[in-house]
Amino acid sequence: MRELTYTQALREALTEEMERDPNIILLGEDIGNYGGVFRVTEGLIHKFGDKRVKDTPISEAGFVGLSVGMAMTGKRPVAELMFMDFALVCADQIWNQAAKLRSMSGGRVQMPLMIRSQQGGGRGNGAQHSQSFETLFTHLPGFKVVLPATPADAKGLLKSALRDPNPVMFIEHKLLYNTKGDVPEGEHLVPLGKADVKRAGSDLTIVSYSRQLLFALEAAETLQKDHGISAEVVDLRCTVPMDIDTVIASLKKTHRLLITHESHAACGIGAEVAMRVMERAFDELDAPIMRVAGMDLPIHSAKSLEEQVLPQPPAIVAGALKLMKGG
Amino acid sequence: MRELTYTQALREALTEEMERDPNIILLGEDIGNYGGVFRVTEGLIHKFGDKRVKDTPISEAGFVGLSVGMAMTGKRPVAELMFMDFALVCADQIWNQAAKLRSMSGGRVQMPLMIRSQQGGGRGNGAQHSQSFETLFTHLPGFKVVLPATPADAKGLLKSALRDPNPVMFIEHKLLYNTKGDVPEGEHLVPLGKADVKRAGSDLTIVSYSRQLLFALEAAETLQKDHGISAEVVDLRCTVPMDIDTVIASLKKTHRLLITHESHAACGIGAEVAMRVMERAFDELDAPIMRVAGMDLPIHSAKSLEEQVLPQPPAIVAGALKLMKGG
Amino acid sequence: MYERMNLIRAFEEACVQLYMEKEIRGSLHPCVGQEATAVGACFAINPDDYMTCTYRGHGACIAKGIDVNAAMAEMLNRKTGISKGKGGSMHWTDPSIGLLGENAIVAGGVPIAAGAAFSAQLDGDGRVALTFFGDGAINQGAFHEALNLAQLWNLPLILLCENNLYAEMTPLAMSNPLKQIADRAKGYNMRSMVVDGNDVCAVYDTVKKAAKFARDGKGPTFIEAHTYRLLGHMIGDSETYRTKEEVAQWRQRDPIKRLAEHLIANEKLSQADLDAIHARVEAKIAGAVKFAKESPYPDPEEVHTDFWL
Amino acid sequence: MYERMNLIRAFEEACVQLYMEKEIRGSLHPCVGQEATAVGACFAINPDDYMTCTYRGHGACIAKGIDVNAAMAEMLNRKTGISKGKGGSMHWTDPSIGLLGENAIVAGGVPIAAGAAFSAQLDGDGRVALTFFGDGAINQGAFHEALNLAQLWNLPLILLCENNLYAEMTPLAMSNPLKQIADRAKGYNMRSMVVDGNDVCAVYDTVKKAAKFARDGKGPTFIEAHTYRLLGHMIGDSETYRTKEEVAQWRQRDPIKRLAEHLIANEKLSQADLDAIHARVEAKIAGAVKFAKESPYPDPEEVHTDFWL
Ligand SMILES: Cc1ncc(C[n+]2csc(CCOP(=O)(O)OP(=O)(O)O)c2C)c(N)n1
Ligand SMILES: Cc1ncc(C[n+]2csc(CCOP(=O)(O)OP(=O)(O)O)c2C)c(N)n1
Ligand SMILES: [Mg+2]
Ligand SMILES: [Mg+2]
Repeated sequence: MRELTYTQALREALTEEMERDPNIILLGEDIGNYGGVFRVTEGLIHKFGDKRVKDTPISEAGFVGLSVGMAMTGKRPVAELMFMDFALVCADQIWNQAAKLRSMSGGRVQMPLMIRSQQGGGRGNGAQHSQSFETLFTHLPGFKVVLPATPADAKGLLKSALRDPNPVMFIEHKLLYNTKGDVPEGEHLVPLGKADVKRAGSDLTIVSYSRQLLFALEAAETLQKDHGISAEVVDLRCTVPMDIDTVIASLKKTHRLLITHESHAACGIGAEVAMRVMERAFDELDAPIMRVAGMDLPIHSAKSLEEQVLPQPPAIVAGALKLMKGG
Repeated sequence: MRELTYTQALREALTEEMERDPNIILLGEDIGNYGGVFRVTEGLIHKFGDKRVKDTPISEAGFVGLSVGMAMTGKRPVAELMFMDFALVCADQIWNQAAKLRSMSGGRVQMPLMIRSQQGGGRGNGAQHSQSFETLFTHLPGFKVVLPATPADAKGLLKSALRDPNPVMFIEHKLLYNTKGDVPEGEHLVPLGKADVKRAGSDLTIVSYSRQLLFALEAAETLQKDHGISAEVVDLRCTVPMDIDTVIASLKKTHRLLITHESHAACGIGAEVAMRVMERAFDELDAPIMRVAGMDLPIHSAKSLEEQVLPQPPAIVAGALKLMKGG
Repeated sequence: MYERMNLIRAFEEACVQLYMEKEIRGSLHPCVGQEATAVGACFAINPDDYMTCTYRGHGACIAKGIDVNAAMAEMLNRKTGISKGKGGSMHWTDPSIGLLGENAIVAGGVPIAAGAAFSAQLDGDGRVALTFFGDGAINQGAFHEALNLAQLWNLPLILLCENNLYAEMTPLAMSNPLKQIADRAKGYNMRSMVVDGNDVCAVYDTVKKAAKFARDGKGPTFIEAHTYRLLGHMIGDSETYRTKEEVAQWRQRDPIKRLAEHLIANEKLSQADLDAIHARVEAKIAGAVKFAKESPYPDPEEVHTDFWL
Repeated sequence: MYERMNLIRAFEEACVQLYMEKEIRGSLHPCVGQEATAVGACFAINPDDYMTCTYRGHGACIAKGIDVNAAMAEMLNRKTGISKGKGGSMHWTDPSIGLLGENAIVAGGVPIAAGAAFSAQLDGDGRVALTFFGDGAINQGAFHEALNLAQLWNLPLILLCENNLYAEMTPLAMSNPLKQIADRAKGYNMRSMVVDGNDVCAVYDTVKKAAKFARDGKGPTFIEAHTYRLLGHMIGDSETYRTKEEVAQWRQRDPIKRLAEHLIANEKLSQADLDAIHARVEAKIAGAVKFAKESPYPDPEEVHTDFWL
């Protein structure tokens, strides 16, 4: 295996799948000639031509809407939103159209459509360019929701997602693009909806995904080093379908559960994981489930404030210590 | 006190507040000359003129965007979305602009803006005209979220909301408009963020709001009559701010908690209430918190299917019985 | 075309009846009075051409060839409905006739049709896409973005605006500042045409031209069709926004009446011929209602199907 | 005007420097080369007139009269920043000078400015609203809905499109099908004007006319100003989408250079006079950087303030 960046892994997955499936068409702003502001689609227009890699005007509702029509007529469109925050200018086409048309038609149409985007804070971009929307896609039914944390998962999940017959929201993180990791060559497929134990442990279970997963691993190291606490870290990888079995399997070993995510706490993934665990494994809990999530506030630009709104590794450590005391 | 319909109570609140505050301007589709398709604004254009009651084109992003600018320049706009589902065509102005501009400006601008809409299913309108979005407004910070279930609360909460300096999402329910109830005359103010015990009980606590609250009360009667179970029913009334104190006070009596709402289960209000209760009152729970919520599916048109997706009173009764057995 | 227009009229009138009888849930937006636009347009394109329309699209769907039994069953939310009872009145969808859906979101179907046109362009199969929308839809953002893209990418798309003078209860003058709606196309450097939407032959010719233009690779055309809905926006509409006189005038221009007169005057058809057609239509609709009423409601298990694949 | 244009240029160049030094977080979108549009437009309206602009709006904000110390402090996310360090580069907001915000969403500020214009119309206070946006913004739905409303309601609004030939890395020809952007106004039956955006006097005169038109109750005007950003879309832009020659040509048309030549040739100013101005500007910016760097970061408690009232 060779080391690739998260960006390279994504590009490799797109390249391999576009070679495999001629119906895959990419649409987005500056993804063609320029190669994408985050470089994911770099070079693809030269390999596949400007019919399959379409530079669009700044018309998200337009090109996501076109993608919906394309998906119903034999194509597999992949619409790129440069920033996840822009899902709000095309929300109708995403949630009233793409997410519902198959069901409303009684299954008469297919909707093999993907939206790709990157989200998250940590760069001081301010409240309109730092948001995370996996919760919206999890609450409003219709999309599978994929959030890879590592280059290997980025490739494996993207390849699987590009073969999935359902609408898929593929969510990257702006601060993961330059991370490196071993990535299998060729046919590397990671199934959608299977969580992954990224670190084994025995004292508590930490559930996370996307960039926050790296913070969880960092916190787990600190817990081990400084406090002799052994944390198992579960990477949810997808919030739809949500693999609660793997979470409960871990909980049965540790009997303590902490969930951490960058997105806002209220009605977030943490609350949903907690609810499902409580429904199925209440008696396994030796302490109340702990949530370490983004504050319910806009994401400020100043570093000193942004790092409070978005939970950093020390906040996870603090939460874990509280959890170990509690119950 | 006289009996009014929910619609009349809302109209009375709008009328009184518009008389009190000349800066209140209503904008929306068919709200003026026609009086609104749900009749809430009937007659207001004749009382206040077409400068304060503006009929708009079908341009939600346009007139909600205008409202944002108006709110920053001394007005108190009240933008009506005919159906909550249409929030998705103006989502950027709602969540990227109205919800954030005050914070992003470091408090330099004010945003006394209200969006009024009606939501919910039960009429067979299909998946694009039956949704409930309080979860979106609760997850993405910036709006207070108000969901009256009774005519008296409709008036009292709307009057308070029209005096609140923050953005407010005021959510009505299409199947509540014709419900009747006693409504105090004149200055009747119900504070935002205070839950209300709509029925006293001792065996379990049922938390709900909006139309589902009526289902909860109906279920409580059945539980009493057919099963001798005494349910306390708490009306959350607002999901932001969320009054967990009142929920926990009730839980301390009953030690069993069921939350029911019409909107989708995943990452919903039920999960959030459960999470906050667990964080603060885990030891009060004699059984896992029970959720009876909308299925994570588009809302079908056929009655036989719609009534499965949207939980009916019998589902609440069944959940409560399970909850009483459990733990 | 005359028969199809009558079929639409009879279908809608049957629906109004059924709605009164509480057999139909949700809202009903009859297209009575707009049949010429629907039939003229759909007869001018091919069966395999793509189409999207709106909650007022029953006419367009029937004109495109939807099975009226399945359509009526959908109105009654039956298992045999075109969408298995899951979509109802506003979401008829049938790719086998190119129908990519009615839509309950104003202008929601416009970018979708543009996407189908893009597929056709990529496939080079000579198909075109036709999208119906109302005079109120031209003020939606999605409409704007779709038109800009359609012209920019030279898509084989026909944009058919059914200008019936009102958006719900809002008259034209209160929804846009244009002298005529077709002027909106100027903002995209797009070709536009205006046609009497109650003259089925005129609509047919206009759409034929637009379809040829599109198939020849010359791009989209914006068509403004002047028509009128003889019933309210939906059942329950008090119609306080328009006068009885105005409605009466438009009844004079009833497209079916006009076509009947034309056929008798110029096409040597007799009243008897027309009555025969009316009888066939009545029978067909009666059969559809019977079929629908006798069909079962969806099974409870159906709640989970047709969602995840 | 010359001094203000230089102030903008110096401010942006200082920001580029600070960005390189990693003193500035987030993205930086310099408006170097577009100073004439900003200054010409803002000098043509009153201090209490409303304005919105974009992430590339530093020039417009400085032209409208923002305190450069507070602006620079905001770039460095300091407590003394115009938004207390909470908004950063893309969200300068100061109602005391009529500035209702830059905006990081393309076209997001256009309906907001229309709303301010609507307030002015309701208040009858003779104010106008000016909104800056780019050539790429005309393809957004919010832009469309705002223009339709502005014309329909005859709002005192000036729509100023800074056509700098590129939307990020996308050239004009790939984002819209128009011969000239001003043609888009035709779709709303809206008055439009085209101006050389690098000629500050021409911009001033054009916006003055539009402002008078608006104050006279005649409604909105769409202005297309031709200009060019001499730096990349943002720091880090590889600029592979344009040639060095093209940039060099536009450097010849540098609006500051042009104004300097004009002042010396026709206004009898000497190079010494200009140098004095340059010195004042440099001092002012140096002072702003010093002020910003010496200012503290926001206190941790500030995370919760300025949100709920
Ligand atoms: C985005 C959106 N806003 C509002 C509505 C509510 N609505 C349904 S039909 C309609 C009027 C549409 O008028 P027009 O486009 O002229 O079509 P017509 O009904 O006249 O055929 C409105 C406002 C909607 N369905 N979608
Ligand atoms: C809705 C939305 N889509 C995409 C972006 C990303 N983006 C930021 S600036 C920009 C280009 C805008 O070009 P233009 O309107 O010409 O303004 P300019 O940057 O040239 O001044 C894009 C696509 C955004 N901020 N908002
Ligand atoms: Mg109409
Ligand atoms: Mg530009």
